[in-house]
Amino acid sequence: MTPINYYLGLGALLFAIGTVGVLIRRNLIVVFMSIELMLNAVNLTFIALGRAMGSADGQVIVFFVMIVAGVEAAVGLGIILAAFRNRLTVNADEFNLLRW
Amino acid sequence: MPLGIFAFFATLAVISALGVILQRSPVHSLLALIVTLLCVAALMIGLDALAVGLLQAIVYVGAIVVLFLFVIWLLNLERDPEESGRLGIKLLAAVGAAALVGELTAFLTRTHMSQQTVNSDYGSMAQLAGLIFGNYLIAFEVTSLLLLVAVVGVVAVARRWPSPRLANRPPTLSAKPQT
Amino acid sequence: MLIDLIISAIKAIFVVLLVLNLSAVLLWFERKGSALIQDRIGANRAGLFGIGRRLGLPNLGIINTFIADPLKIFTKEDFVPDRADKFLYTLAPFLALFPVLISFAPIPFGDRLIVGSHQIELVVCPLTAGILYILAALGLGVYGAALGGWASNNRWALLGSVRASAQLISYELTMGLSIIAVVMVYGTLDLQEICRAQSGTWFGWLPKWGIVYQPLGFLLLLVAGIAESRRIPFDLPEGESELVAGYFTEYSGGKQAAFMLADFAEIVLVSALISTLFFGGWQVPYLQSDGFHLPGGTWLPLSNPVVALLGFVAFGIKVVFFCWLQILIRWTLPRFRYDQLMTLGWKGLLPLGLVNLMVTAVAIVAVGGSV
Amino acid sequence: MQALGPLILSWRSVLAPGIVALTAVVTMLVGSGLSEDESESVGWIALTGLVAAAIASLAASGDHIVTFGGSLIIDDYTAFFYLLIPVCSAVVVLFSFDYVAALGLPATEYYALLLFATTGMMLMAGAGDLIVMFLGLETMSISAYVMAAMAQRDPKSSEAGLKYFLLGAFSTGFLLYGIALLYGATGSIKLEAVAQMVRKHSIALSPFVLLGLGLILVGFGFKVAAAPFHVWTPDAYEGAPTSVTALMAVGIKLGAFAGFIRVLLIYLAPLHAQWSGVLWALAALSMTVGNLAALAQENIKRMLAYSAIAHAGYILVGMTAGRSEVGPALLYYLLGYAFANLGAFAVLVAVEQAQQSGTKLDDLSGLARNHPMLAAAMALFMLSLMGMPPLAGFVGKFYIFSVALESRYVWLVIIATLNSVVSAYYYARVIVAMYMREGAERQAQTRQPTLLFALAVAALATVIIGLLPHPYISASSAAYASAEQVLRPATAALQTK
Repeated sequence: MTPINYYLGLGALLFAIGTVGVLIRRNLIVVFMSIELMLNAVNLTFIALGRAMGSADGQVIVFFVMIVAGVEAAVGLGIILAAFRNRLTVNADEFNLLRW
Repeated sequence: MPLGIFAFFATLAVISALGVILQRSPVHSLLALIVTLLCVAALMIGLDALAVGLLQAIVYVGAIVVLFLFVIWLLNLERDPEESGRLGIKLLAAVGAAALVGELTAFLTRTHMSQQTVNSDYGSMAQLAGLIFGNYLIAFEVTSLLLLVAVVGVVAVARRWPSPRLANRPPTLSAKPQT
Repeated sequence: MLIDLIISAIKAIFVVLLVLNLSAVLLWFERKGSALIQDRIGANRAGLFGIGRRLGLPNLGIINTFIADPLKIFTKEDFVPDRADKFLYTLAPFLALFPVLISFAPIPFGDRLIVGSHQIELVVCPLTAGILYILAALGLGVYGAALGGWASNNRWALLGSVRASAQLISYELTMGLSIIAVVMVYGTLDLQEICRAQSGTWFGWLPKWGIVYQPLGFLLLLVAGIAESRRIPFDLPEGESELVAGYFTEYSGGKQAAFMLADFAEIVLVSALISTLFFGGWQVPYLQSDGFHLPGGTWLPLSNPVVALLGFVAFGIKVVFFCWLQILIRWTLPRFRYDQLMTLGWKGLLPLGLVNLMVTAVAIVAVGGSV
Repeated sequence: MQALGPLILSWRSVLAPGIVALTAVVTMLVGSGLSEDESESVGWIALTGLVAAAIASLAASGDHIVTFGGSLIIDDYTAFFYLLIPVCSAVVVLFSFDYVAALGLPATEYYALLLFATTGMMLMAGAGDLIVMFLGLETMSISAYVMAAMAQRDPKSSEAGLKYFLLGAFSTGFLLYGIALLYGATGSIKLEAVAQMVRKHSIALSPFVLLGLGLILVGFGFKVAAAPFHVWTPDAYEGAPTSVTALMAVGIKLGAFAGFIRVLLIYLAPLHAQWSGVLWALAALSMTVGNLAALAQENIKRMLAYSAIAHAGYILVGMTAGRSEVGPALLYYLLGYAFANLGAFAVLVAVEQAQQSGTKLDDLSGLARNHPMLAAAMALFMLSLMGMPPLAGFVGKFYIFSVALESRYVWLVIIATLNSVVSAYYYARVIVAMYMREGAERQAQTRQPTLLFALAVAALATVIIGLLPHPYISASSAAYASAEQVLRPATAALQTK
């Protein structure tokens, strides 16, 4: 049996990779994918912790998180699409109308 | 889940996660994301969360990532250009990554968790349904609101308004010629 | 332990071979069937040194379909278009074929078989969440079509990909809804359990099959299933007359064969699902684990291997029948327009599926529990 | 959780948010049947629903009861926000009517999303477990992302929506991870169970709890726009349509703080020693960054964004103190802040329409001559935000600072006071521009009764809450006390064991 710690560690590592992706990438779509990666790492953490305690609450929470992720994906991609129509780019650096 | 199988999926998940953030082509990133998601699903199943692991595959891989693919097609994204400089952000990312890796070591060293034995119906659809329609009823109802928000929101933001009334309108109030 | 492993491996190989062979048979069905409908002779080339002709047998095109064509297709040049995404181009056919093949795992093809001290469930992988597994595998199937067209770097192929993926995820909803209604009726996600629950009869003669509970669900699954396998009248992703072959236009040789196999395997999958969920799967009317119990009260005792074999044959007949039905539909109906396809999916089938679900739920509550 | 007793299902806890959510659905249904020009009238439906919800909020008041298996809480704290949030949204609706038409926003979607956002805010206030709080937060945030990006033809709007969305989703990840770790440490996401576990000292200092706490602080910090997690705020506030900015500056802040205060000050109070330091830094940074950056702004929406960051800082000063005396002060402060901000944005909406102009400081030049009423109202709101006695802003600030002083956060209060002095400069700039600078002659345009009514409500509230603070302070005290009451029987039960 694999100790739960390993799962938690993997979750933390994936979360870190997602965070780094958000910070270093300029392509908005890839940035958004990195955010999905972070959410997934959290999902894995929830499941692992739930398993450690033998409670199914963690799984139910993951169920809700998935719905949130789906909603975020739909709305977020819609917003990216709207932004693209106005500026014809998905490079984060070129969204610079608003700045002081 | 035996350690060997865990190691396999975990390694694959990390490699493909790195693939998501390091590859230049969005479609390749997407493919790497799919692999990561499936690995995570497999690990979930390894943690006795069969239903949720499969739902992960259905919802994420079968629906959410396809949305990404559509948008990539729609925007006709090719390979990203090589990224230049921006040392500040990269430094920040490095610091953030270091902090998170510190957290990781904290996990691996300072916690002691073992898997408890669970009933055979642990993670079954019936058990989940019992919880969702019991303790988590309100949360479940709120998710239906969230889905409505998604439907309305996407229509509001992504639909091209066909009406001439709007087409003739200047983009902002201040852009109107001052008569 | 080892013996279990061997049994599992045998079951898996058996099912995969069965599906692949059935796909080849379907190709022949398709040729002969279309010919029948269009009043032609159909495949009749490539006899074996003229032996059949000399014996006065009609040339049914069997060698043509089963030996000559595969030989031809696998020996063709494996062509990769210039500026294609080589990696994804190579990967896509496997992404198309693999999910379809693995989705047969939880579908039972027979009842228990008792060999010595071993009780063998005639299903590759008995899963308590089998239906979710199938839906997940079908969800993966989108990527073969989607990435194949994209990687070819051909605009018609990409158009086929876009159409295919939009169509697949749209009709997956209807498919899911109709399956969920069945799940609610039987109260389980395990396909073997669902099959078992369909044994017995009403009034002594009407087999207790799912179709009786879920007639609308059956129709929805049939339509959505045909759409999932991208066949006429929903074949817009391939649309021979407009897109050449849709997302696999650029493919040749073995890779093209993989795409075509995936398509036929998907037909088999849809048929297997329909038979399992609505027509009792391996259930033979009046046959129980100890033999036939005919309506008149006569009992025809049979031994376990015979019962298992009969079940397997019954399942095979049902699957082949629904494959045949799909081929019949394919050669009878014209193609939809794409907006009609989407309208049918979202404004026709989806609301119907929801209504079906609602009615089922209310009925279950009224009766007081699932079957 | 079995520990919390049997599953109580109480309609009282869901009545007010339920009304808002149902109204949203009705709005969608009615709106879809109307033509584009008629559809603006669905605003009245939204308004009716919000008023009804505000009235229905009374149902949620009373003693502390946990319902729906710990998902929702009935108490005066919940009722306080169930009342305040719909009222604020109703004011936003009041000044949205003509603005939505003028910008050409799709009215049905606009009002439906506004109502959904309101539902989310209310759920955050009434949530009894972290997952409902999270879902409420998402409902309100996602609606707000869309509303910010809604003016499709304005590139600034979609850019604002984009930045708001990406950073919001990013912060969601942190918040969720924090919740996960807290769940791992305490075995539950029900706030009461979490609080009970946290009281045990052995768990309180495990790395899980500390990391979880930190990540939750980051997540909430993003949502309440506290520095250094504020980078999205100015852009989102400036680019979004002004009425949406009002909702973001008021409603979302209210919702986020309602949840934040409940989680941190009440349920995680035993960890005060752990989080107060972080909050101290957040508060000091928010005030300083907000006020200094606001000095340089030429766009009033952007200035108000930085001002909102600064105000988040003031509220965090109070939270840092973390004593139960500070709770009423925070609620009272939120009350004053909400109406002053609503009023300011209402004036901006009016100015934008009346003058067909933007929201630059220059656009307000000479407002006192062109629209004396608007100018007077704006001056009032600026003075209140500045903290000028006897307005609501002053009383609230004074109240918070004095509690913080009592708790010996002297340096923090000094920083806060210095910041208040600095802030006077940029608020005064607006007044100076309106009254002492000559602007272009602009003809007055339509007078909208609804907008004027909204202005009147905001102005009256700002004045009355400031001049006669006692009923409001006692209401805040009652609300906070009722929320705090949860811990006493629980601790008693724990001790008897």
